Amino acid sequence: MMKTHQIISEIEREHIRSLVKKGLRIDGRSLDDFREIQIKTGVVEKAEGSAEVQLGNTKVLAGIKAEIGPPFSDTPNNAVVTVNIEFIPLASPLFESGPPGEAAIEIARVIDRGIRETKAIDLKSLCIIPGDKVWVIFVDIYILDHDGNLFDASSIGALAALLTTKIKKTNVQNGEVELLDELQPLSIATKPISTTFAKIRDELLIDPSLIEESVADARLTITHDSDGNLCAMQKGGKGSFTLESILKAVDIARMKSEEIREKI
Amino acid sequence: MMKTHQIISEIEREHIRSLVKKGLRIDGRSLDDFREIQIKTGVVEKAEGSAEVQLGNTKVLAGIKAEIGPPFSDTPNNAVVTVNIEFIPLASPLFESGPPGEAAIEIARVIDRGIRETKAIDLKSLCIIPGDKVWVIFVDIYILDHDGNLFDASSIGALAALLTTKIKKTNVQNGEVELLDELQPLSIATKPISTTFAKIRDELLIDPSLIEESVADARLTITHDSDGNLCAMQKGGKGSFTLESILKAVDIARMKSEEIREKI
Amino acid sequence: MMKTHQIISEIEREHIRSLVKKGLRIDGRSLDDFREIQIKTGVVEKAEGSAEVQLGNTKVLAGIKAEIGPPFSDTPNNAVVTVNIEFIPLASPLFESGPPGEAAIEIARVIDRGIRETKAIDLKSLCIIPGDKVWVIFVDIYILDHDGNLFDASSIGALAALLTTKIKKTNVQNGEVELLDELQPLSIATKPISTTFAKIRDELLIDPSLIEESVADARLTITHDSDGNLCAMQKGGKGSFTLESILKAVDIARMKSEEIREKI
Amino acid sequence: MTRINQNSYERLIDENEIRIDGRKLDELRPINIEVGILTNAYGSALLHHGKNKILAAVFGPRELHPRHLALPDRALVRCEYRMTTFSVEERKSPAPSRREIELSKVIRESLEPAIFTHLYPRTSVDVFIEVLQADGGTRCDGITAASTALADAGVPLRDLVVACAVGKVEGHILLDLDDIEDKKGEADMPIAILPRNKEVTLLQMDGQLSREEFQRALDLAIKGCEQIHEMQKEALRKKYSEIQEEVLEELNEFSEKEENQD
Amino acid sequence: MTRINQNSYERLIDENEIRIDGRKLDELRPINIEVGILTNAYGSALLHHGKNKILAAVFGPRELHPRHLALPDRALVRCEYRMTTFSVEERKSPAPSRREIELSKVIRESLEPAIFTHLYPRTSVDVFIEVLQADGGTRCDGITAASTALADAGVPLRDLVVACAVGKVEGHILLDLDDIEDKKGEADMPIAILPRNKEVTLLQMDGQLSREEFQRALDLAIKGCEQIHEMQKEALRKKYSEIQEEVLEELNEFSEKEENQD
Amino acid sequence: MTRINQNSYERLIDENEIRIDGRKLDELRPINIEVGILTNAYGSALLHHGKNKILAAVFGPRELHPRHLALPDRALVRCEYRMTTFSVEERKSPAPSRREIELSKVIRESLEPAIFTHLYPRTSVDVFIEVLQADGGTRCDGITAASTALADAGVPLRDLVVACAVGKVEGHILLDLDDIEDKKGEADMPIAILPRNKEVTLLQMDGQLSREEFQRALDLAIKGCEQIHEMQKEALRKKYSEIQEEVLEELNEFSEKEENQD
Repeated sequence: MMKTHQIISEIEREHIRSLVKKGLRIDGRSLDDFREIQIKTGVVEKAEGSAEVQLGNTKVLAGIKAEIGPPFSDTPNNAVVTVNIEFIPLASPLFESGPPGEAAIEIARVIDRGIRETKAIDLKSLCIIPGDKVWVIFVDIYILDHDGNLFDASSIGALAALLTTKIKKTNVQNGEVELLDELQPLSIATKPISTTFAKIRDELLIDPSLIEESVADARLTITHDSDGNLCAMQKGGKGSFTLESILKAVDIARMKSEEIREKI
Repeated sequence: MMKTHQIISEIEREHIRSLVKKGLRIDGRSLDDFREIQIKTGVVEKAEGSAEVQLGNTKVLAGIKAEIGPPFSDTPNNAVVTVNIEFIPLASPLFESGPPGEAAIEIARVIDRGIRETKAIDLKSLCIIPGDKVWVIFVDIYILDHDGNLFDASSIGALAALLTTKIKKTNVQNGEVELLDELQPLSIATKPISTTFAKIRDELLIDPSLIEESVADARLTITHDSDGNLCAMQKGGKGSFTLESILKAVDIARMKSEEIREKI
Repeated sequence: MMKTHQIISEIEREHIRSLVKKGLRIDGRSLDDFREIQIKTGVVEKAEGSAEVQLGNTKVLAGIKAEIGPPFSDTPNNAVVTVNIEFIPLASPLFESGPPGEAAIEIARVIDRGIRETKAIDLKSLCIIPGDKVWVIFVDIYILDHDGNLFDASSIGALAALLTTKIKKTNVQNGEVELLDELQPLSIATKPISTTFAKIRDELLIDPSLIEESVADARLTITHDSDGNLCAMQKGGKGSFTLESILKAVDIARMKSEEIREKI
Repeated sequence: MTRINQNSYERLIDENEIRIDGRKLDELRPINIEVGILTNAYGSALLHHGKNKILAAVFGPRELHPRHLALPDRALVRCEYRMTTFSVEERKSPAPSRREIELSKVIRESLEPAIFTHLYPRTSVDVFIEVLQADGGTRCDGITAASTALADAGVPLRDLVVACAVGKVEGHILLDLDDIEDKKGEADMPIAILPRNKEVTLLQMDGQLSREEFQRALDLAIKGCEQIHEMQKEALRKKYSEIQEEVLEELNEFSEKEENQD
Repeated sequence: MTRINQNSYERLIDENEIRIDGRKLDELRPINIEVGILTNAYGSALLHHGKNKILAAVFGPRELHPRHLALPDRALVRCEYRMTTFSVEERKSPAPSRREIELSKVIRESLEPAIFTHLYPRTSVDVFIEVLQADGGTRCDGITAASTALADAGVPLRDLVVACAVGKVEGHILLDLDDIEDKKGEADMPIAILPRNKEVTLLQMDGQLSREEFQRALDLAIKGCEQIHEMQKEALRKKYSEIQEEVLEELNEFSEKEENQD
Repeated sequence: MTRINQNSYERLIDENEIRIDGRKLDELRPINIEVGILTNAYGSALLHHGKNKILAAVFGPRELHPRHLALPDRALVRCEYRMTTFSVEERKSPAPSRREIELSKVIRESLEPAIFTHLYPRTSVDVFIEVLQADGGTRCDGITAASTALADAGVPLRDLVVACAVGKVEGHILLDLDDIEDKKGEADMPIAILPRNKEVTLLQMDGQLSREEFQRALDLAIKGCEQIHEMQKEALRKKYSEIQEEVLEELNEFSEKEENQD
């Protein structure tokens, strides 16, 4: 009855390592293949926007809610965007209940910066009363099934959900905000797409599965915007990267980001 | 020196079970006897209302505080009622310090719904400025000595405290609230009384003591209002109830609720 | 490689105890000697005031921040002062991450009461709009290296930081607060100085080091204001003091407080 | 803090006893159950019921952490009922609310009577329910989905557990209240049963019901549960169509044998 | 956030040195102590003192959880001082405040000198104090109640601990400040002693006292403690009236013997 | 909630490519490193860099609590990056922010490649970084200070780790951004390397960089790191001036030997 989950033998790990040396992977992919990506949007009608993303067996659900609230005092004319990721124990025996841990916070903050720094969302257009009332956009991402590369699955989910988000138009009279029935889509200026690499035995492979992540020494996530510019990078894991491997990864990531952008 | 507390032997448990089969109980009660109920009100003068309830050796203290605060946005003309139960470690070696656990939260929410759904308190009469300022009524219940049936002891305590609660009258001028010295009682429309059953060996018995609870398979709390209508039910514990036993319990609970209502 | 930290043998403890009996201390001080005190102020330019205090090897950093916020409702014309102490794990293997524990809270509250009860800061002068907006003064103290007597090091740090604090002048027009570039020092009415005693084998010694604290039965902190009046006392530890020893300690503390006050 | 349109005081049930969404008084909302949709969980089920979308996953029986919680004579059943932040009109905080804590408890207590916990001493059976979208009756759907996921995980069960809510709205006893009926109605009663012997494993009630109304509501709830139970079985059959007959028969035989041994 | 009437600047002490509640400067508020009123606790005491109502309960010596806290050579004394939400004018949050955490610490440290902890290594003695109503001096009453509960629990004690507060109000040194005297006074000094040898186990002071005033205040506090100590003993005697003489004598003998062995 | 003067839209870089604080595009702010300034820590370093003041302390290798976290084959490296409440313009809450949690993780992962963790199985190496004052680039300074403190603690290292940030401001690629350049610039890229072999152990980037700009920024960062590395070594040399040659040579020999064994 009891299944043996996530117990990876050293033989299996060694197998993965030796395959990678030959440019091969345990699931038959080449080193720079993504797994199949499926994106369904509008899956949660009560959310202002939503998307379910499958990346192989990894499954995430992103939902967008919008509320009216105060702006940050240093950006009084801008909407507020908040990204939050929940690693719920339903998704993996590796996850525990409780507030987000460092791994979830890291991904959330990279996506958050990606949205903010690329000016992907026109935040000024979501200001209602400057300095007083703006739209607060919550991007909440739930991991539903964890088979590796939560970085890319989550960032694709966030972007796909934002692209389908519609919020109510508003009317301001005498400082009072009236919510209208008419909806407006978010104005999205660019589509940042991330590509995550795992380093195994000095080789880089993209979109690592969970078992590959368990063998990897380090991780590198590289995000490009719609113009092909770099817009975010984040190294993780207890290993290091050579300068050459980083430059090579940047070039691969740019190509991959264009392929994926087409699908969203 | 060291007392042996709450260590109940399997022999003792078996004894309770076999007694119940014969319609008997370890403390001499019949299956549908409550323990002696003592209610003292006005025991905490600094509270707007208070009551100490003893149910056999179970002792609880309920206190009411009233503050002015904002209403919920979906009920702008209604006062807010909040019920909170503290299982303090002073009352039992079974209790630990910290925020309320699931057992305390369950009772608090059942009492809370009981007050809200029966419209026991006239919440509209406690609205001061619609949509802006209403009375917020805090019902806080402390368990002081735990000998079983905290559900009924707590709900009697809450009701008795509310029935003696007096809050300040208010005067509103230019949107400013003035607190007057004159006091007004809460307007209580109905008196919901709960009766809790424990199921031991397919028999139901009411007002279980702590030792009986430790043997019971399941719990059923049934609350009636002053008109004899059902107003709340809550099943607990890892067992189940037959439809027949539920219907029978409803009838017994109705009779018991009338007896107890007389005492409050 | 691994150092043996803070493991104090019973022989060492016994040595300290027998020295104290003869009026001697392990570091050569007499029973009523403070360790060398060094105070550097203005060390954190981004803080409104700051001071680094060294008391032997004990090192603390106090910083003052000022914000505009609401007053307490029972003191609508007074600024708010909040004292907080962080025992960060950088300072000692005895400290753990997380919110302040009882030892840090005790010191913070004694310093807090010391400032409040002696009216050391003219809180009325920091009221901006009575009942609505006042300066909120945060006194945050970080222990950087722990070698005993955190009570005195912290209170000296707090006082030295407050004495160098400058906050912006304000201008109020139509209920709006404008922050001016001009700075004003806090108005400090008195300089409360604490002297902490440790009791070892019925002897009292002042400014205990960490190793002495580990041997001590009890602690007594006595604070005098600039006029030589007692303004705060706090006993700690699981021992007791005779009436005579308390009176003697009060007299010593008064002398010591004058010596230290000169240095600030 | 929910944004209910204060103006919508239209009646919820018309003169022909038809509800606002077109249902009859004793009619369920459409239900769809998919089984085994997650790869990490030992068993899983996704339940669509009206606008409700409920995902349940089971991990276990498995080694229990922390170990001191282990029970010497049976498996520890644990349950977490949670709502996504975007499942409701107004964004919910991700921190568990008092409501979620209470519901986790009563759902666990509604499932435990069905599980042969004594077969797996010192282990845990962990049930996770995530409400992806909520429109009334989510605790019942959580129970139905969770017991289906337990069966999918192969956890030995006395019976499936199936739940639905009944209530009183504008004087009528109704089956399967949606959110607006729940909020505006006079009474709400979620109930869970073991369908084979009609033992009640969840019973909650709020509002106002006479003795007679209560009995009618109880009867109606049983009928609703029986209908949903068919869909549960169908969903499990669909997944295990090849080994359908064997599995269900084995399950039944096993349950009866165990029941007799109890 | 307390609602104090800002207009009440009447004097607290009149020209005849009579306080606002009619007491003399060196007069205690009425005190009543009941012992053994809880059934689960090993020992308990309920103290009424003016408007203060303080309940103390002791559990232990008992096995300690978590075990790694156990001390090899003595019992671990733990203490929680808490106020009910409704014990004060403005509702208190149920979460422990910084004040409650500090007071729990100093109360524990005031009780520990009285307890023969080395007789019960590896156990805990847990003291719980619940302030049901507060009107000034609750930490002192908590200590007095707790040490009475310790005696009721049969925990071997060197002596009872007894506490009261003194202070300075409008220039006078006063015994046993109530809330308004505490808030408006110039100094407040709670103190606890072991009455037999006058050892001080709690000493806190805030405000402004000259050396001479401090000494007068200290003397007055001792007198107050001695009066309260009589009531403590009386309450214990009342409960154990039948075995009164034996118990107290034994306690004294035992304490002296242990004291000599120390 | 930071109070940035909204009117200061002056340019940050003038026509002579001089920055607002007088630096050239590829110029570091002044740096000073002191080693071994704390007595309790196994090793420590205080780094002044422009207005940044960063204190780092290392405890370990030492016995690990709680024990179940121990790794059988290597030391567990833990890291806490924290800012004092008064290190920034607007007072920071003492509770760790999401930013501090993320930075603690990436800093730990930037240091771990340098540490011979397998020499100390079942122990922990605990790195604490406290930002006493912050003005841009504190994560980099935290890494530089922490690796210096690791060396001071005698923890065997493959190499020191050294970090600095580069970025794009008004179209220019700049070395070592301060706070205002970071906030107003078009891109920010903190990077850490092992200077001997130029392996990258931290790499983050936000903003907008073309492929060509990225490569230029990377080159500039390496140059900055190399300069800071000299100061690191100098600070360690200063402390250990007497035994200078031996220590560094030993360290190098040891590292190479270990590297070969890897």
